[in-house]
Amino acid sequence: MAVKTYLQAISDGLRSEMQRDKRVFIIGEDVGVYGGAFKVTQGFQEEFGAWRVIDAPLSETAIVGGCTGAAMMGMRPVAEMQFADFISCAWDHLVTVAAKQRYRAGTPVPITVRLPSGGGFSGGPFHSQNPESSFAHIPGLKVVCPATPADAKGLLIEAIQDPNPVLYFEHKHLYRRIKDEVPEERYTVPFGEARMHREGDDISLVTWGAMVYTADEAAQKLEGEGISVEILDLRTLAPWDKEAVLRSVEKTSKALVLHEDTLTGGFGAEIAATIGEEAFESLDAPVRRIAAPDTPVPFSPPLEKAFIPQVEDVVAGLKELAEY
Amino acid sequence: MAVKTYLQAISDGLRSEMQRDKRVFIIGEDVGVYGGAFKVTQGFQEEFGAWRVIDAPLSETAIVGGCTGAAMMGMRPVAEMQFADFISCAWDHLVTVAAKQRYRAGTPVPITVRLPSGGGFSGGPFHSQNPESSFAHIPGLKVVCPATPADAKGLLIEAIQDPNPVLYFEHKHLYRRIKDEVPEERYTVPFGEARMHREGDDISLVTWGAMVYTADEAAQKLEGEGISVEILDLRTLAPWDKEAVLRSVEKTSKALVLHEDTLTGGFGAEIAATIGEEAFESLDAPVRRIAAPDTPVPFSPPLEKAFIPQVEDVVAGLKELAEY
Amino acid sequence: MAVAREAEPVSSLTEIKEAGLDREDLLGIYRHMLLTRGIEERGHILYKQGKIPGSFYTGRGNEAASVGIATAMGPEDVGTPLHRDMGVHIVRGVEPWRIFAQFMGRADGPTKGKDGNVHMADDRLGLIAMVSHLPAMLPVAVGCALAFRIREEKRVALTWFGEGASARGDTHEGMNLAGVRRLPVVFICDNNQWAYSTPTHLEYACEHIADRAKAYGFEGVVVDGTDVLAVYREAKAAIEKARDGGGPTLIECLTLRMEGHAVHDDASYVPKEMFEEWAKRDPLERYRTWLRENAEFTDEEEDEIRSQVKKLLNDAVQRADESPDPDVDTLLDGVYATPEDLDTPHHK
Amino acid sequence: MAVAREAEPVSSLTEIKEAGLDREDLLGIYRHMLLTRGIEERGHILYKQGKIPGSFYTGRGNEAASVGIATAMGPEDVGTPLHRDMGVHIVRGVEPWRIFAQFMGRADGPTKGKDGNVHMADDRLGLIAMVSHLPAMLPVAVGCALAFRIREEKRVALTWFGEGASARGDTHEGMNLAGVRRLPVVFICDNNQWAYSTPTHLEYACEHIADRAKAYGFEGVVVDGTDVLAVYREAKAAIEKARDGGGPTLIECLTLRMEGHAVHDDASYVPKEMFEEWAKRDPLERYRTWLRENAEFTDEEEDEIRSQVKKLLNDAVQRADESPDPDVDTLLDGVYATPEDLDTPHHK
Ligand SMILES: Cc1ncc(C[n+]2csc(CCOP(=O)(O)OP(=O)(O)O)c2C)c(N)n1
Ligand SMILES: Cc1ncc(C[n+]2csc(CCOP(=O)(O)OP(=O)(O)O)c2C)c(N)n1
Ligand SMILES: [Mg+2]
Ligand SMILES: [Mg+2]
Repeated sequence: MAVKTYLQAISDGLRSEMQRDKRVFIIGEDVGVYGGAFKVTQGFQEEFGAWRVIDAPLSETAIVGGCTGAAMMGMRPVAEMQFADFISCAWDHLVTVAAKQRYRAGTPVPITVRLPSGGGFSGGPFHSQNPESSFAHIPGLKVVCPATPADAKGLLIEAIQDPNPVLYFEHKHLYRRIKDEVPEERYTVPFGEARMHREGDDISLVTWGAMVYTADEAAQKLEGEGISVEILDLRTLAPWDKEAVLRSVEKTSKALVLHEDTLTGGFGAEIAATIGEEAFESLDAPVRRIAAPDTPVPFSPPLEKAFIPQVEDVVAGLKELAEY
Repeated sequence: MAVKTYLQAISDGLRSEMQRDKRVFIIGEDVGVYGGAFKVTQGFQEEFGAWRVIDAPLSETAIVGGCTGAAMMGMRPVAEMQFADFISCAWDHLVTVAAKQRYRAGTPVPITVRLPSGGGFSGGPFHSQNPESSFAHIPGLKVVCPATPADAKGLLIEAIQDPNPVLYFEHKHLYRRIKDEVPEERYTVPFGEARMHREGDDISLVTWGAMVYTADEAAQKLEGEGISVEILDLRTLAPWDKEAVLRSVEKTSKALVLHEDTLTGGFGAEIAATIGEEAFESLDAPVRRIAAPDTPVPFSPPLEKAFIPQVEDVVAGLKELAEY
Repeated sequence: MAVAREAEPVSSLTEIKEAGLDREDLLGIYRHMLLTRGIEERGHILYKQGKIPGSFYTGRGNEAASVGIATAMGPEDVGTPLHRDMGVHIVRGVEPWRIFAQFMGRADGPTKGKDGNVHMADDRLGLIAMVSHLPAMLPVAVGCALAFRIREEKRVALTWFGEGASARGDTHEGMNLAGVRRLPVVFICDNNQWAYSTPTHLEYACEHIADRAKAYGFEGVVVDGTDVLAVYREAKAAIEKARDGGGPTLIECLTLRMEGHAVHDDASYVPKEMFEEWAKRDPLERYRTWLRENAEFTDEEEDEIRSQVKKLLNDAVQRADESPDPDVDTLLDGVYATPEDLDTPHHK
Repeated sequence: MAVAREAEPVSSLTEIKEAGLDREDLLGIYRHMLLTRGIEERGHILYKQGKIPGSFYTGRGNEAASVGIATAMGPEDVGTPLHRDMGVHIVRGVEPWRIFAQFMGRADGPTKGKDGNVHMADDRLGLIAMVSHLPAMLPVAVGCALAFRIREEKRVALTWFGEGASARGDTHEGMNLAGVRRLPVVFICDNNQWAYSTPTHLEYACEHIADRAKAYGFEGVVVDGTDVLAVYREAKAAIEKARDGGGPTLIECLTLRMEGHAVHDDASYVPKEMFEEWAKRDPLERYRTWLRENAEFTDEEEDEIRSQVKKLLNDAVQRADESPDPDVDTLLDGVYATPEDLDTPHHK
């Protein structure tokens, strides 16, 4: 199997869906001639033409609202936000129209919004955010956060074929840093099924996105100390795989939830609350949450490092749990 | 002390601040000549003139963005959303500018946004929402949800004098239904201090807004059955009074969190997760959450009734906990 | 200094025949306008009877504008009408009893009780249900037009917005995208001079909303929204222009909102004389006179249409009232679409 | 068919004196332009040396526009400059070393390492720090103007936006509110012909962005953004008009973005000839020639200014580099303002 970067896997998945399905088109700022700020759609306009790879005006509302209308007319739009942060400018269209149209009026809105998210390279407060929790709270939206190249491809194809609005968060810090085997053929990864990233017996660590790798490093460090950590990569937050999480916690009896988004009201709270409610009798320790502190994402490298959960933070949290 | 409706208390609080402090002005759709969709600012334009009670164009972004600028120039703007639901149109300005300007650039943004929220009268999906959880997740914003007339006045004055952006959710279903004593003089209710609505020994019920009354009815019903429920009215979600909640749970050893917003990723998750994490050793039962199901707010009365948590739902939840 | 063209009234039967309407169409228009008003009047009664939960909005005074535009739409065209545009639903053929069921929140309303008021549409008739947030459906309609353009279909999207909603960013982003890409979309401003209690000079500072079309690179036209035939003719021209690749048009229909913003509002902020003046230009009355003067409209014809409409409404109210409340078990249904939902011709 | 007025170049020393600038001001402008370019050139070097984290943006080609506008501002006026408007910070008097410290994310940058790039401002100088989201600061500036209007102060707010950002709803809502209420605000469109890789015809479909002013009930003017004196004159007129209660003006400064969108972008999508053509109109060179031809600008004067600026920059880079990284303990500081933060003259 070919080894590909996370970014290449996204690009490949998108290209193959566009080749297979004429209803799929992409619209966003600078996605055409320039190939996108991160070059995910490089070469696409040559291949598919300017009406399937559309350079939009600087108009997030028109992009997302426009995708909604096109989807209602039978297209399968894929919108690219230049950075996930800018989705705040289309919040209304997602929560008001796309999320509710099926329930209210019976009209499906099969759109995919691609959101380059996450920090780690001094992007500052507006090019580093992880706004997935905000959307995971809105009934009617689906939220996807792949961590591996193979999932990035399979989940993107699933997002495009899903009959609902899907927010697809692609973590910028994984784009070129993470490489792995990706099947050539078309495949989908179903929503709502966590990936067992690493099996273990002592503590369940539930996470997603770039934090999977932070978790993994922490787990490796603790291996030597005889602490066996099971890592579940949720892959999708809406829907999220409650069963897999509860199953794991019932086995290990301890849980840590880790995310890069800020702590208070982050989606980790939902997971921790659910574990606390539904696995109460299995728990041998409080469910711990590790997340970014409740501040905007700072720019300066030392501040940003202190902001994003680091391997040491996770190691410390796991140890605390192990000793509990 | 005079007895006033919740609505009158809000109106009085706002008027007295405008009389006291020339920097305070109000801007919103139809707040002037018409006195606001709910008549909170009735008579204000006559009293304060058209430049302190400003009928804005139908432009939530200009209203909130404009308040941000005016606040930076030393004013104390109060924006009225016609319904809380329409704040989705100003999401970007709140999370991008108002919430982050102090941290990034040192500039305080003392604005108050008044948000008539909540369901119970067939307002349908766009005139019934309780979007407070979405904002409580954003560092830099404060979120206020008064339940009583006295708190409505005191928290509004506190919101206006607070040097930060404050989202003030006023529950429409309480406007004219709830009457109580309200002091005539100026006073403030501090943020982050829960109100002990009812003392009890067996279960802690944590809630806010209109659900305080649902909780109260449920507690009364259970009194006869020998179940003693303590009700904490949080009053503000950001900041929220963790200490008071933990103190109560340490006493009762059981907790139920109740809110009108939808369940998954709602702010109840944060509270439940925190109790689970910090009062783990005190808990004799899982922390239960009761909230609206994960759907838009339906219009038809029987559907809406099934959607909004009812006294019976709370009674059932409390009984389950009591029997645990 | 106006920038947009101001449309003339339609002068004769010949002129309107050239614009594509024969005498039967003309009577159909009258019937649709009568039905539009009748539905809203009945709705008002139902509301007073306590049969309509929540609030209740009408488009009284806007019947010519909504019917005129919709009459000009082709069968494959799509539209996103708003709360003053009942006539669009009527012309596209929604059954009146379903509308009453919608008002009453019943299981047979187009939204099955999930939403209320005219927040509804039958997508099989080429309409898309509005949301409250104004004018969020405008960029959505632009997206429909984008789909038509991508697939090189000769279809047009129509979208409505009030002069109040013209102040929102959605209006701008949608029109700008449509202008830049010359998409087949027609924008209709229902300028009824009030946005709730807010008068036009507090919503915009140019002379006509239609003047703004130039800012987006296309044409604007102001039309008397009480003149159904002038509205029809302008809409027809704009729609066919869009269909032929000529890009968008912005049509501003000038009317007065003849009632309060919604049923609870007595509109005391509207000067009485304004109502009096515009009452003289009642769109139904005006059209009736035109038909009599230009199309030999007889008493018998009028009586027949009136009694047909009356019966239709009586039956509709009754049938709607027989529709049950939605089953509480449907509360959780349909938040997410299933693949089968996409099993429509559109989505192949 | 253009709607906006197209501004003429400034012809003589007499004319510019009438517009309020004496010879010393003119040399000051040159110095500010030189400093503006110098800071960005040094920034580029620092970036290549790995001393600037994240990305790096410049306003090369926009020095005349940013300096010209800012020179016309009064001391009590406020502004929300963007990422191509370094000249505004310079004219208002921010110390260059603080800008370098900002670029490098150091503790002495105006944002103390919390934000980067030109996402900064010193509010004591009447400037407000931009956010990334374009053009969110535009409605904020309108709000500043609203405060001035409410308090009946004779102050003006200035706000910048790119021709790309003109497509966003914020532009529309802000301008509309300003037009309706005739607020004292001047809108400046930095039209540098590219929005990242997107050319103007994909961002707007009218001839000039300034044409849109009419849609909001005020005047628009297009000015050659490489001509600092024409920019100054137009800005001065617009600012004083606003100050005198004449309402907003939209000034469009036409330039070319002379580099990539940011340091990583080679701008290969921009036709070479375009760069060549606009290189001939380099704002600094152009102004230098004007000074020589119209104001007897001597070699000695020029040398002196150049060496002053050079020394200033050398010192500034060094001082900035001595500034420490922010203390990690400051991570949690300042998310919320305290009452003491409001202890400023503004907030009494
Ligand atoms: C974004 C948004 N803000 C506020 C409202 C509340 N609201 C409902 S109708 C209305 C007035 C609309 O005026 P206009 O656009 O002129 O339409 P009209 O009702 O006059 O037909 C307002 C403010 C809304 N629906 N959407
Ligand atoms: C709302 C928003 N969407 C996307 C971006 C990403 N972005 C940064 S600069 C830019 C191009 C801006 O073009 P223009 O407004 O012409 O300003 P210029 O950079 O050319 O000065 C884009 C798309 C942004 N900053 N804000
Ligand atoms: Mg109106
Ligand atoms: Mg540009």
